[in-house]
Amino acid sequence: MNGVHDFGGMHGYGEINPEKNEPVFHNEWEKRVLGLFVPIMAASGMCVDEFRAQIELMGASNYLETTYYEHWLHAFEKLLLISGLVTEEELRSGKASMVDPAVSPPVTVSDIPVITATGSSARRDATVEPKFRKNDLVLVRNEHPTHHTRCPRYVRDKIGQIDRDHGVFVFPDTAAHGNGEKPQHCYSVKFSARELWGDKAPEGDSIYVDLWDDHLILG
Amino acid sequence: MNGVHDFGGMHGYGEINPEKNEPVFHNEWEKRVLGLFVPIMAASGMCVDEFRAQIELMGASNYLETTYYEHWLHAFEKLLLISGLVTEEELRSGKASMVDPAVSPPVTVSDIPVITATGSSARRDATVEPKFRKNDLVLVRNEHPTHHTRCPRYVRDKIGQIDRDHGVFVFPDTAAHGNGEKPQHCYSVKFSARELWGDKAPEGDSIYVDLWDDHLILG
Amino acid sequence: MSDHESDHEHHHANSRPLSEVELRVKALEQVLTEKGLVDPDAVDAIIETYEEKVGPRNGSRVVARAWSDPEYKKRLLKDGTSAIAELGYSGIQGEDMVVIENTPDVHNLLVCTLCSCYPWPTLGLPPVWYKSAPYRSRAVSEPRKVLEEFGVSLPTTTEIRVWDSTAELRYMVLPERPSGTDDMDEEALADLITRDSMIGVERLKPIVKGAS
Amino acid sequence: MSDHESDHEHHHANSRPLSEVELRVKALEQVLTEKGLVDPDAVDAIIETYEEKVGPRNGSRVVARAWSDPEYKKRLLKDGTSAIAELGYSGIQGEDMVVIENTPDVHNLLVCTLCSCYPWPTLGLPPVWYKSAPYRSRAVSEPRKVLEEFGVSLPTTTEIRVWDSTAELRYMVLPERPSGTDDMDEEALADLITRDSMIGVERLKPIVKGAS
Repeated sequence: MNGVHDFGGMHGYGEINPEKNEPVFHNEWEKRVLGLFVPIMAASGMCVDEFRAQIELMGASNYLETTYYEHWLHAFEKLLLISGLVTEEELRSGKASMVDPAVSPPVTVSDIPVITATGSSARRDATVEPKFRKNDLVLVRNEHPTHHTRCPRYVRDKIGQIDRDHGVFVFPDTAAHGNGEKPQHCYSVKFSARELWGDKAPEGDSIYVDLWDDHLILG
Repeated sequence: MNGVHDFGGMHGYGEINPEKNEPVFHNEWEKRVLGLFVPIMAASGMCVDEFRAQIELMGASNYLETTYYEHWLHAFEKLLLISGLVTEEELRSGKASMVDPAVSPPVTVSDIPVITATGSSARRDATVEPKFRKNDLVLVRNEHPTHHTRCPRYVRDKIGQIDRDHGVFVFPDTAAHGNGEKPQHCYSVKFSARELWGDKAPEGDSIYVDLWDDHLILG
Repeated sequence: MSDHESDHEHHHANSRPLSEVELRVKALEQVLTEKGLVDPDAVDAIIETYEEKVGPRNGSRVVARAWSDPEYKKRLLKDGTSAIAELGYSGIQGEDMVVIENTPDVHNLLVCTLCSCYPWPTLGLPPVWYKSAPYRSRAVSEPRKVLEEFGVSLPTTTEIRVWDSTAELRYMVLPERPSGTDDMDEEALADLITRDSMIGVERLKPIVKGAS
Repeated sequence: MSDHESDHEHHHANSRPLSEVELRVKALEQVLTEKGLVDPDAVDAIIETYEEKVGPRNGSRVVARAWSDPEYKKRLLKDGTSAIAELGYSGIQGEDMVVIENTPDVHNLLVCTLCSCYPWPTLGLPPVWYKSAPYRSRAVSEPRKVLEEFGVSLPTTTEIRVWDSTAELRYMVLPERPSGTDDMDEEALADLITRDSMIGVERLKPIVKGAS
């Protein structure tokens, strides 16, 4: 979707202002949100693409006025409601109205070292032919889907060059909506700054964007 | 500037929901804001392009969370502060700290019928050659200026066709920043919906956008 | 109460309380008045103009005339500004007018994606939905869905033309004259013509004789 | 007090009071715990992992090894994931790593314009500025201005490459080894290497012998 989250090339957000000696967390609640990611994704069976899609659906000014971990909190609540694991009333009251006996056991302390050190790769073993090879010129499809996509607006309808083939990965544009993993090759595509931003951009500079077979056509 | 105000093609703002039997104004203060436009523009000597530029600089979430007449109010305050006609303290207190004797007399009741019925055309008599003719194919420059521009992002780097030449008009991209009126031809440029939004757009539909010579190159 | 009403323009619940806005407006007008920069009576006169005198009835008269007088219609489509001025409508936000004609094969729709430009002298001040993010964002990229939300379903054979008012030209749609109106005079025709039909989010219905 | 600190991530003053957020987080964790879906001790263990064990020191060790061992560097640039795993760093948000090398002629910069993807196993959790609208919007369109705000001024002869993490690959910059570090061992080298140099918003300074 063409949402406000798709920040590349936007103006008006001001200076960057890094914080000196920034702590890992600024509040206790931020820690809990970070810590809840793994258990909630495990319990709900949702994938990271579904998680990101929920954040993008927050509403523009809500998205802009809230922080990173508030975005996460929003997505947790939505994913849990969608999966039927909690109700609105439970989220309001903080009290479980009923305990579903059928759920699998939660992630435990002893699982954490393995889970954090392993993660969950989106790489797939499926044998899928790549549509492009290194150095191929590619045109990014001029698509404006209303669903989740990892193809940012600023590269659409632009010509780039395949820099490297990362291999076969889950396709988030379908996986985010329960439409299957549709594994396909994901590439790093190199765009000249001038192709993206016009003649005033410095000549030699470039931007590398990871895109999938379904985003590209031969340029 | 690539700001949130540049709404064309964005997703996530929901349904339109027109109000049945909508009144002209919803509040008394909205009336005052509407009524102040002419007197303030006359007093400050600012042009509508400077007015729009101020609205676009509101900040993204501020812009999204406030209404049309709040946008106007914001621009009034900024333009009056920039022109030195009021101070921050005066806007806070509602009391004039000093009255400048040099100002010209305000717009009066007897001026209103003429002013409203005449307005202030941005058309200029200057003899400027048009760069394009009807039916010429044109490419919209791929420019991403941080200043005010009336060239929306969704047509940049796209090919259109000159539908009609409106004549010579003030160029807002410079006029908004005190960089002169730079009068030049303004055209209605026709874009096919497919050129802008891709193959899924209906075949015959088109979008007409008014653009100036400086936005275009021969396609 | 008036606070609640203004929520029509808000997309989110946690917007600023209006009393703050009211205070800002009051302070602004007061300071400018004290300084002799603004005459509040002039402000009243402008409000009265746009609340009572200038509105879509003006545009309806233009359309009714065009339907009734083929020569006027020619002038209107060729030079909107002066043809509209013939009926006495001109000025702010209508200094340079362009009138575009709906036909059985072409439907026109107006929008201003960058702000909320609108032809004041003929249509009055714009409604809230026209100024809203949903309309401004979607009218150019999915006009058919937008039209459906307004109850207008057009076949794919009808060409849709969306006009984005990015310059100081102000557009107005000349709707098709509905069937069943042959014996109506200009005043009766003007009664049929809605604001929305001149923005392009409505198609006027045929008049069925004998129907109430 | 802690409310005030969190304003670092806010761009506007009138954001929601944090107490509301705290209540939501508490309610969420409580319900999930009661339902047996979450074990709070596991939550604690994750927090401890990312607050105390995983951070940019990991990345520094990878870089120091690459500077010290040409064969390791080759493996690192060819298959980042397995070379980094040799040092024991792997897992969430670093499942598939790509390491890109700065040279005298090429400077690399990382960003995630669509969300805030970042290589956790080597750099820890991302700083607030990396997740902010200003960085995410500007890094791809005006990287040189962004770098100047970080105090890095590069000649036009230096090619800038910006890497937008739009997929599940996680990038890490291999900074240039500064001059004056020839006789340093890996541990001493690791001390020089900053998080920002591995994101690409910093160039490491040459070490001047005898300077304090």
